[in-house]
Amino acid sequence: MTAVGDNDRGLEKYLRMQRIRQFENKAEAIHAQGEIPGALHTYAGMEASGVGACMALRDDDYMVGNHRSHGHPIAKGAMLRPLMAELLGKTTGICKGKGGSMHLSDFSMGSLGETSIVGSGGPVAVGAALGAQMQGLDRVALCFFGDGASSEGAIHEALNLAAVWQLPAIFVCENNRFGMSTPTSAGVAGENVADRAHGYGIPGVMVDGQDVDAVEIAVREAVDRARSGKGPTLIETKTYRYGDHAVNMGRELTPRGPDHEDWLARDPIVLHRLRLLEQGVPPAALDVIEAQVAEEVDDALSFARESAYPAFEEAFDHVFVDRLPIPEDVLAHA
Amino acid sequence: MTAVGDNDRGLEKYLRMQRIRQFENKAEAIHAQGEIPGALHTYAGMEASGVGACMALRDDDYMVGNHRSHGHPIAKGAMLRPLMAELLGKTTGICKGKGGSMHLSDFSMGSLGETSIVGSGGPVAVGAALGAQMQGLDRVALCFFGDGASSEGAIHEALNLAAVWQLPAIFVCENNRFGMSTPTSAGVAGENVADRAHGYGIPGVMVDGQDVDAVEIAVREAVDRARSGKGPTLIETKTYRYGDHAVNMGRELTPRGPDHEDWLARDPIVLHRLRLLEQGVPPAALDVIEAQVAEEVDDALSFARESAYPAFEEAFDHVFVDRLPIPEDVLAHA
Amino acid sequence: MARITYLEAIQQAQMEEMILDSRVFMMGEDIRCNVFGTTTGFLEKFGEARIRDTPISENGFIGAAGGAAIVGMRPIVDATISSFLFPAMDQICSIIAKSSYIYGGQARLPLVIRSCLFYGNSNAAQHSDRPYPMFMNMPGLKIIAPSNARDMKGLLKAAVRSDDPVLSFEDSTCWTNKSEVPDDMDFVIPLGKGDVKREGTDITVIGIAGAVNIALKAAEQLAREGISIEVVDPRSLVPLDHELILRSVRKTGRAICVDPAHKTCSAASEIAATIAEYAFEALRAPVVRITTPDTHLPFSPHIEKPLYPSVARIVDAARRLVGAGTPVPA
Amino acid sequence: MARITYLEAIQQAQMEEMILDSRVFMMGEDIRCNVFGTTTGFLEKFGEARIRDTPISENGFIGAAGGAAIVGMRPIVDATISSFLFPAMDQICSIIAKSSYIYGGQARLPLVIRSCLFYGNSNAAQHSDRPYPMFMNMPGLKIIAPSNARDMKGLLKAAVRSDDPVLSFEDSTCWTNKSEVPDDMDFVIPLGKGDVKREGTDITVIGIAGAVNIALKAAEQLAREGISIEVVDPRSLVPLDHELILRSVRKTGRAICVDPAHKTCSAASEIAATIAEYAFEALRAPVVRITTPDTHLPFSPHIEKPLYPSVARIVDAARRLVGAGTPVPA
Ligand SMILES: Cc1ncc(C[n+]2csc(CCOP(=O)(O)OP(=O)(O)O)c2C)c(N)n1
Ligand SMILES: Cc1ncc(C[n+]2csc(CCOP(=O)(O)OP(=O)(O)O)c2C)c(N)n1
Ligand SMILES: [Mg+2]
Ligand SMILES: [Mg+2]
Repeated sequence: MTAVGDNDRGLEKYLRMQRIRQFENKAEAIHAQGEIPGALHTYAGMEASGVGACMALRDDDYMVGNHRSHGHPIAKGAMLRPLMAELLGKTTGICKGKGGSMHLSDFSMGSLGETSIVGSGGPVAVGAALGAQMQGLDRVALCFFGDGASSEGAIHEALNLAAVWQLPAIFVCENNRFGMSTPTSAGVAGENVADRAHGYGIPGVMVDGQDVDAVEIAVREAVDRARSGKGPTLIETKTYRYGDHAVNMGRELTPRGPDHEDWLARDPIVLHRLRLLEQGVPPAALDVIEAQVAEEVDDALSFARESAYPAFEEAFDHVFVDRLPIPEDVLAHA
Repeated sequence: MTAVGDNDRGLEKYLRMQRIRQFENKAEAIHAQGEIPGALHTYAGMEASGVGACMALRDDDYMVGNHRSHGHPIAKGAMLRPLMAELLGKTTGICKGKGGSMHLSDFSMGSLGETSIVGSGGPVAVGAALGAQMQGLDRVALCFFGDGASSEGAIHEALNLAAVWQLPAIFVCENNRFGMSTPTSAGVAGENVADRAHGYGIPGVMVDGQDVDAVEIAVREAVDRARSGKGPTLIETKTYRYGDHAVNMGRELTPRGPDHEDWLARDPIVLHRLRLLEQGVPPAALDVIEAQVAEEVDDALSFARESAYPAFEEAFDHVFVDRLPIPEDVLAHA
Repeated sequence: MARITYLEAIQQAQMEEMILDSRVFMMGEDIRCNVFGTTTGFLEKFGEARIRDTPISENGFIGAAGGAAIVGMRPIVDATISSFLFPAMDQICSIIAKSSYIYGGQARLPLVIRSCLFYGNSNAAQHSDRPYPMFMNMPGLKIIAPSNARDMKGLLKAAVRSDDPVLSFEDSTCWTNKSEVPDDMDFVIPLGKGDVKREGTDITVIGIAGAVNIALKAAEQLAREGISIEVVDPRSLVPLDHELILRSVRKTGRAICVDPAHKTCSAASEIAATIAEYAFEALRAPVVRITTPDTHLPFSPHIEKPLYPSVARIVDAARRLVGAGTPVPA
Repeated sequence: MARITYLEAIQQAQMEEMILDSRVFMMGEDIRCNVFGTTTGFLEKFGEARIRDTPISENGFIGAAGGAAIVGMRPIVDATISSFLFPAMDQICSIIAKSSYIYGGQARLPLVIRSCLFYGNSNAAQHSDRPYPMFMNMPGLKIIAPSNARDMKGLLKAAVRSDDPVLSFEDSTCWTNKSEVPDDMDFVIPLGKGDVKREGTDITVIGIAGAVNIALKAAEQLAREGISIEVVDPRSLVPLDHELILRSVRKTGRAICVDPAHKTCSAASEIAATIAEYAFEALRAPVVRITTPDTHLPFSPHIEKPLYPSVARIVDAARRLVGAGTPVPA
C-alpha cells in the first residue's frame, strides 16, 4: 500500500471528495425542483470523514453506512450513474429504485447497506466481520454511524460483540455535532463517543474529521490491527454537516452554535486542496479533476434522466428470491 | 441516617440476608418436590449485594430487579408471606399468582418490577428516576442487573439517558461471574462492567459483593450523589451465585472454575456474622435472628399452602384496568 | 368548533391535556423543534422539563416513559415514525404491555406512545411501516388509529386520560385534512367506540385509519352507480367495536375491509375473521380485504403508490360483490 | 427411518446441514451447553468457531447473523425462547426482512432464526409469547411452525437451504413427541406446502403448530360421535398453503382454525379471513377460531392451562357447527 502523502493517493482523495460535493450539489438543486422524491440528507462538510476512512480500506473490504448515504459509497469508489439514477427512482438505480436517497449502497464496492434506521448498521458490520473471519479472508468491515446513533442499543451491542469476538471491525462515529436538531451534548453522555471504547477494552481514537489524511491514518491503523487479528477499534471523526438534517425542508431544524463559521472555514476539500498545492501539486491538476467530476455528474444525471422507471411488477421482486405473486386487483389499477 | 457499622443496622442486614437464604432454601426444597411450578433462580451467595445496596436506600426509594428476583424484595424489606404464596401460584401472592418466581416484586416496598427479560429493567428505573425528579421528590431509583445483562442495548440506553438527564439513578451490576453457562469474560468485553461508566461521564465503582458493609457504603455514596442532583452512578458488585442458573434442572449448566471453592469460603452471611461477633454482638442475638427467620419462613409457607388458587376469572384481570370479557367457550372448560 | 387539521388536532389535544393535568409531559426525539407541527408553542408554554428531547434510544426512552408512568406521571411519547417502534419493541411488549398483569395489578401504566404511519411518500421500506396489526396481537396495549381531525383530538385526549397504555397511530395521509373539532376541553371520544362515517345499505366498508377517507370517496362514486355503501370507522383497533361492525354487516350482508397495512395478519384480516365468525348468517358474499400486498414499499413513487388501497380497487370490489350477491331475502 | 423426538429432529436437521455445507454455523446464548438438547455433540464435532455462544445481545447477534449471511455465510441462530425476539425486532424487521428489497436484490440473507414457543408451563407472561403472527405481518420473512418431528426435520432443513431468511417457531408442547423421520440427508419438506394430517368430510380443522396435535385428538373423539374431521396443518405460515386449506374447506364446507397465539390478528384470524374471502361459496357455517384469548399468560398453572386451545373447546365447536350447518347440497 502506498503512503498517505503519496501524490496519486492525494489526488484520488481529492477526486472522491469532489465527487461527493458536486454530486450532492446537483442532487440538492434538482431535489428543490421536485425531480428527486423523498428526503435528501446531504454529506457536505463531512467528505474528509468518509473519504479518509474508505481510502484506508481495500476494495474487497466491507462497509456499512447510514441514512446520510451519498458520501459513503462514493468514498468507497462507487460510480455515479447508478447512484444518481437511484435518486430519481429509476430501474437503473443502484437499488433498482427501491432504496432512494437514504440507501445508496453499492454492493459491488463492498458496501453492505446504508441503513436509515439509526444505529442498525452496527450489527450488520459485526456480522460481515464475523463472516470474513470465519471464511479465513483477511477482510475488514467498517461501520459508519453518527453521534446520535451512538445512543442506540444496537451500537453498544455491536461494539461489545466485536470486542468479545475480537473481530476485524472498525467503528467510525461521524460526530457532526448534531442528531437532527439535537446537539451531541444533549444526546450523548460523556465527553467523546470515542471514550466509550475503554469500557470494551478496545482502542478509542479521536481524529480531526476535516483532515482527510488524518482520518486515513487513524483508520489505517485500525484496519491494520483488525486485519492482523487484534480486534476492533472505535474512531470518532470530529466533523460538521453544512446542510440542515435534510435539505429543502422549508425551515431549518439545526440550531447553529457560535462555532458555525469556524467549521465552514475549515472546509475539508479546501483544506485538502491547500495541502496538495503545498505538496507541489500543480493547481491545474486539481482543476482538471474538478472539471472531470462536473462532467461525471452531468453524465450521471443524463443517464438517470434517460433511464426508465421500474415496471410495476418489480415492486414484487426481492421480497424473496422468487418474485411474489401479484394480486390481480392491484395489478389491474397499477 | 445511622452509620453502616451501627449495631442495629448490622443486625438488620443479618436479618435480611438470613431471610433470603432461608426463604430460598425452603423454596428450593419444595420446588424439588414439585410444589412450586416453573423455574427457580436462586440468589444464594449474592445476599450481600442485594442487602447492602437496599440498606443504602430509603423505604420510599425505588428499586427494579430481574429474573433472579427473590433476593431484591427481601433485601428492600418485603414480608415473606406474599412472596411465598406467589411462588406457589396463590391468589394471596404478591402478584396474585400472575408472576411467579421470576417476578417477586413488592410495589409497597418501592419495588417497581422484577423483570425476567434480561436488561429490560434499566429503562424502567430511568423512568422512575425521571418521575421522582419531575415530581420534586428526592427519591432515587436503583436498578439491579447482571453481568450478562450489561451486554443488552437496553442497559446502554438506560445509562446514557440517565447520564444525559443527570437523573437520580443507581445502576448496580451484580457480577456473579456467569450469565447462565457463559462466563462473564465470554459475554462482556473489557475488564469490568464498571469501566463502562467513564464513557458516560459518570462514576464507576467496583466493590466486594460478598461484603455487605462495603456494598452499602458504595451504594450510599451513589445515593447521596443522586439525591443531591449529581446524577447516576454505575456500581459493580463482584459476587457469586452458589446455585446453578436455575435450581433442580437435573443437570448443571454452569462450568465452575478453579475459584469455586474460594467463593464458597467467602460466604456473605458467614462473613457478616464474623464481623458482627468481632464488633461485640453476642452470638445469641444472631441465633435468635436465625430462629426468628426460620419461623417466618415456616409461617410464610403455611400461609401460602393454606391460601387459595386464583379463580379462573382472575386470568382476565389487569390486562387493562377493567377486566376483559371472558370468552364463553374458554370459561365453559376452565 | 373550529376547522382544524389532523396535525393541529394532535397539537390541541396534547396542549389541553397538559394544561389540565400537570402529570402529563412529553418526550421524544427532536420534539422541541416541532418537526411535524404537533408541538407548536409547547416549549415556551411548558418548559424544558415537560417537553423533553431525548437521545436516539427508542427502547430506552419508551421504557423510561413506562417507568415514569408507574411512579405516577402520565407521559406522552412522540416516537415520530412508526418504524422506530421496532427498536423499542421489547419495552413495549415485555414491560409496558405486561407489567400491570405480571405484577397482579400493582402497577398502572398510563402512557401514550404516538407515532405516524409515514407511507406513500417515497420514504422506502424502512420508513413506511404500518405496524399496528403486530401490536394488536399483543394484549395489554390499547390502540387508536383515527382518520380525521375530530376523532384524532377526541381519541388522543381519551388516550391521555386512560389509565392503560395506548398506542396512537397517526396516518400521515390525513395530516393536512381538516374537520370541525369541538373546543371543549372535555371533548373526548371513548376508546373502543367506532363510528359510522356514512350510512348505506348494500355493502359495509370498514376502513382503517386513512383508508376511511378512501372508502368515503369510493362510496361517493358508487352512490352515483346506485350502490349504497356504509362506511364504518372503528377508530380504535383495541378495543375494537365488534358490535358496530357486526350490526352494520348484519344490515348490508356484505363487507369490504380496507387497510393500509400488509395483508397477512392485518387489521383487515382480523375484522374479516370476526365477521365470518359472528355475522356469518347475514353474509351474502365473500368478505373482501383491500390492503397493501405483502411486498415492501419501494422508494420509486411510480411503483409505490399503486400498492396502497385505492378508490378504484374499492369500487371494483364493490361492483363485484353486488353482482355476486344473492338477492336480498326480504 | 427412525422414531425420534421433535427436539432430536432439530438436532439432526442442524447436524446434517452443518455436515453438508461448511457455510452453515450456529450462534446463540448458551448453545454450547445445549440447554434444550438441540445441539448435542455439536461443539465436539464442529468446534468453537461454528458453534458460537453469544453475549446476551439479541439485536446484536441476530443482526450479525444477517451481516454474516450477506457476506456468504448461512447462520442458524438459536434465539432460545420466542419472547427474546422482541429485543431483536429492529434487526429482524428493518434489516433482515428488508435488506434484499431495499437494495434492489443486491443482498441475499440466507439465515434461520430459531426460537421456541415456551407456553403452558408456568413461565409467566414475559416468557410465554407465541409471536409468529406479528412476523407474518412483515413481508420478507418466511416462517415455519411444525407440529411433529418429521415436519420439523424436513422443514428446518429446507429453511437452512433457503436463500431467504426463515423464522422457525418450535412449539415446546411438541418437544418430546416422537415420529418416524427419514434418515436421508436430502429429506426436505418444501416451505409453503401444508399437509393433511387426517382426512375427513364434515369440518376442516386447521391447526397451527402444537394445536395440530390437539386437533388430531379432538378428531379422534369426534369420529366416535360420527363427526368426520379433516385436520390441515399448514406447517409453513409464510408462505401459507392457501390452496390446500381452501381445497379442504371447499370439500367440508366448515372450518375451525386452532391457534395457540392470542386471538386478535392471529394466524387463525388470517386463515379465517382467507377462507371467508376465497371459499365463501362453499361455507355452510361460521368460520370459528379457537385461540388463546387476548389476555396475558399467568404463572399460576390453575389459571394458565385453561387459556389455551383444548380438545374440549374444539369438540364443542365442532358439535355446534355441525348442528348449525345447513344440509349438504348433494
Ligand atoms: C431508529 C431511528 N430513530 C430515529 C430516526 C430518525 N432520524 C433519522 S436521522 C436522525 C439523526 C441521526 O443523527 P446522527 O446519528 O448523529 O446522524 P447524522 O444525521 O447527524 O448524520 C434521526 C433521529 C431513525 N431514522 N431511526
Ligand atoms: C432478553 C433475554 N434474553 C435471554 C434470556 C434468558 N436468560 C435468562 S437469565 C440469563 C442469564 C442472565 O445473566 P446475568 O444478567 O448475568 O444474570 P444472572 O442470571 O447471572 O443473575 C439468560 C440468558 C432472557 N430472560 N431475556
Ligand atoms: Mg450527527
Ligand atoms: Mg450473572
